[in-house]
Amino acid sequence: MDEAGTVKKFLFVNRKAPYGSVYALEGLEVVLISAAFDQDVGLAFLDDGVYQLAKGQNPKGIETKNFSPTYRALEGYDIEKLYVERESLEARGLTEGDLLVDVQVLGAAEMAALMDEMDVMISF
Amino acid sequence: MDEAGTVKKFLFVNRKAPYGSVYALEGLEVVLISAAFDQDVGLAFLDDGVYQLAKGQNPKGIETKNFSPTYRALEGYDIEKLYVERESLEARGLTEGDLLVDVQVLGAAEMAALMDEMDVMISF
Amino acid sequence: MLHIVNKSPGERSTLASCLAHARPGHCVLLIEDAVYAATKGHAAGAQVAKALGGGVKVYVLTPDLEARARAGAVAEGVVQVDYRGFVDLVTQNPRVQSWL
Amino acid sequence: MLHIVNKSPGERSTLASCLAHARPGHCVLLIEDAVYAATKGHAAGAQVAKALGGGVKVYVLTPDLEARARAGAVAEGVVQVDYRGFVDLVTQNPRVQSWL
Amino acid sequence: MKIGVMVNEGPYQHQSSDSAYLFCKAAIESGHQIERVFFYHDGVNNATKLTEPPQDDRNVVARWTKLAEEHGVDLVVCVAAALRRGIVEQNLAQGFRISGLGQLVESAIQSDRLVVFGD
Amino acid sequence: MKIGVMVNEGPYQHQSSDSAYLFCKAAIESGHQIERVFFYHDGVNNATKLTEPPQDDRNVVARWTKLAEEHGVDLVVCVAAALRRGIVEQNLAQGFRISGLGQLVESAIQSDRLVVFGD
Repeated sequence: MDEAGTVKKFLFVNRKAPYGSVYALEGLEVVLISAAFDQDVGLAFLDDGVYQLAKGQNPKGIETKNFSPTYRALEGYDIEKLYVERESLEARGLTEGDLLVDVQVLGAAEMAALMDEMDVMISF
Repeated sequence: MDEAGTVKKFLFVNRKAPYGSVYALEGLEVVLISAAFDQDVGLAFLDDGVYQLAKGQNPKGIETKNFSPTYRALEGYDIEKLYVERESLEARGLTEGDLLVDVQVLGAAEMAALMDEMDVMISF
Repeated sequence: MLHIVNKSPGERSTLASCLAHARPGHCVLLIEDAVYAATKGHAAGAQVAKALGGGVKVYVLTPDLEARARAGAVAEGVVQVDYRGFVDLVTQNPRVQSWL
Repeated sequence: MLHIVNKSPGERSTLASCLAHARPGHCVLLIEDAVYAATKGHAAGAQVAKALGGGVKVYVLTPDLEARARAGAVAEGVVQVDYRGFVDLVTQNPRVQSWL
Repeated sequence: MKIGVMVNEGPYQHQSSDSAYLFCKAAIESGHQIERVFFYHDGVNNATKLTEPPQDDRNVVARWTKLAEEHGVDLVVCVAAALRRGIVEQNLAQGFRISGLGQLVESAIQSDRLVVFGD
Repeated sequence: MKIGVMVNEGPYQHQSSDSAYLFCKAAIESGHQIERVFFYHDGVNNATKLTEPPQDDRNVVARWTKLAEEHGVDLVVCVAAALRRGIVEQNLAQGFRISGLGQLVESAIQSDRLVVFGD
């Protein structure tokens, strides 16, 4: 079967905080690879996943690599659909201004509608 | 230093459900070993840990070993202090009658007081 | 759409997050430690009942219930399935999301 | 007694369980993803404030805050410590419990 | 139907690997095709040939190998995740192969469904 | 003071192993004694010598080995947990030894404190 022309809607769903576990970092590695496949790629950040985008991360004191600049580099890979859930920000005392990239803020109902249009959802 | 005569109060704190993860099973293995050291050993079951003691477990359909009979064997190792938190049972719709061993049911405040008398607490 | 939840609502927030995004007509399958959410008398009962009332279909994996001695305590409105039923839910729904 | 919590209250129930068992005079140390609980505007703020009001001392590990860009947002009454301070809390308290 | 599977946790510690295996078996019995199981994060630890579980417990690694042999399922271990965790050719169990993350994206594109098992 | 440490999760997947290491280092710098670190559950995966993390990241396994060499810390891997997960003499990193669960109980008895790091 020739799949060369298939374009699917991918949503990478990030629900976990960075550093406490590897999911955020290794999730980002999948996102970067997906750029090579010419798919329709979006990223959703909800629940603790919104912390991945916090501006000013400095993990020197825990001797771990700061991978947050990579979110800024996504644009260069033509990955520009970053969705952040409003309720998740609010429950954590965060605003859009605390984030290191431009995002589209969606309410939970809009996020649910977005998910309902996807072909593939991969959660980390 | 001669530690031969040291007797410490150990409390093994079980807060996780069985089968979803290995903590309950491998936790029980530590408890059994501790019996050989002539220590003052107790087990606490709170939150989802109370499910470890549910009567009638049958993991055949998930092709996993049923280790729950081991809780019944603890008595033979002189491990007789099994404490279960009342609030945890109630939040899960369970009663003492649902459990496969005799236990001492404690309220959260009593559990907190018990913990405050321990020398060593190991959580799984 | 099929939502899969595998963690206990007594331990994690995944069920709550899933139900906040499940739309009428969607299916939610509870597996592994999430099966506790579908049992009678559980504190999560109200959440599950609200989802059912809102037109969400809730399924629970029987082998995981049996392992945990809760097969006799399934809450009203929740449908039990085996692994074959799990596969059917995956193929019958146009999209699948695991809430991890 | 020193209680150690390492998971975010937005993800797990460990902080709530810990605080339900912390007695006046006890110390609670928040490390790893649990540091979020000690930040201003977080939904868990009321829980932490209640513990503080009840005579529980709450500490938070600075390197974990800094990693997560939250060192500037520590809630009132919570004390920041570094790894040496973590060690001091362990040695100064007669017993230690990790809420896993 | 073609179904792709992703496994994100190692054997024994979490049930994910068990659930994924039992799902694959049921899917095959129902006449569906499991083209590939992609092991990511700690899931790569499913691929070590050095495990020796107790006699009375299931052998998670051997089960995957058998699935590959009997049903031609492609078991792919992510190379980057594997290097981080010490899974290399030297300790790789039969039936598994080490490859890149592109294999996961490809599987998602080519399969009708992708089912993720994790923690 | 004598402090015992228990590590229940593998490297990279969770922060537990990092936190435990940084705690040990600080304890030693503060003049305390870390007699033993006991690796249980997935914690046994800290002991594989086959990891090759990216150049720009920390090397969790090598750090433990260095701690053992420089400060005489006894790194003990639980044999039962290790067999389940494929950690054996063949892939055991320097500075670690495989032994029984009794070593954990002994460490708890002989230490003034036991600190557990897990998930």
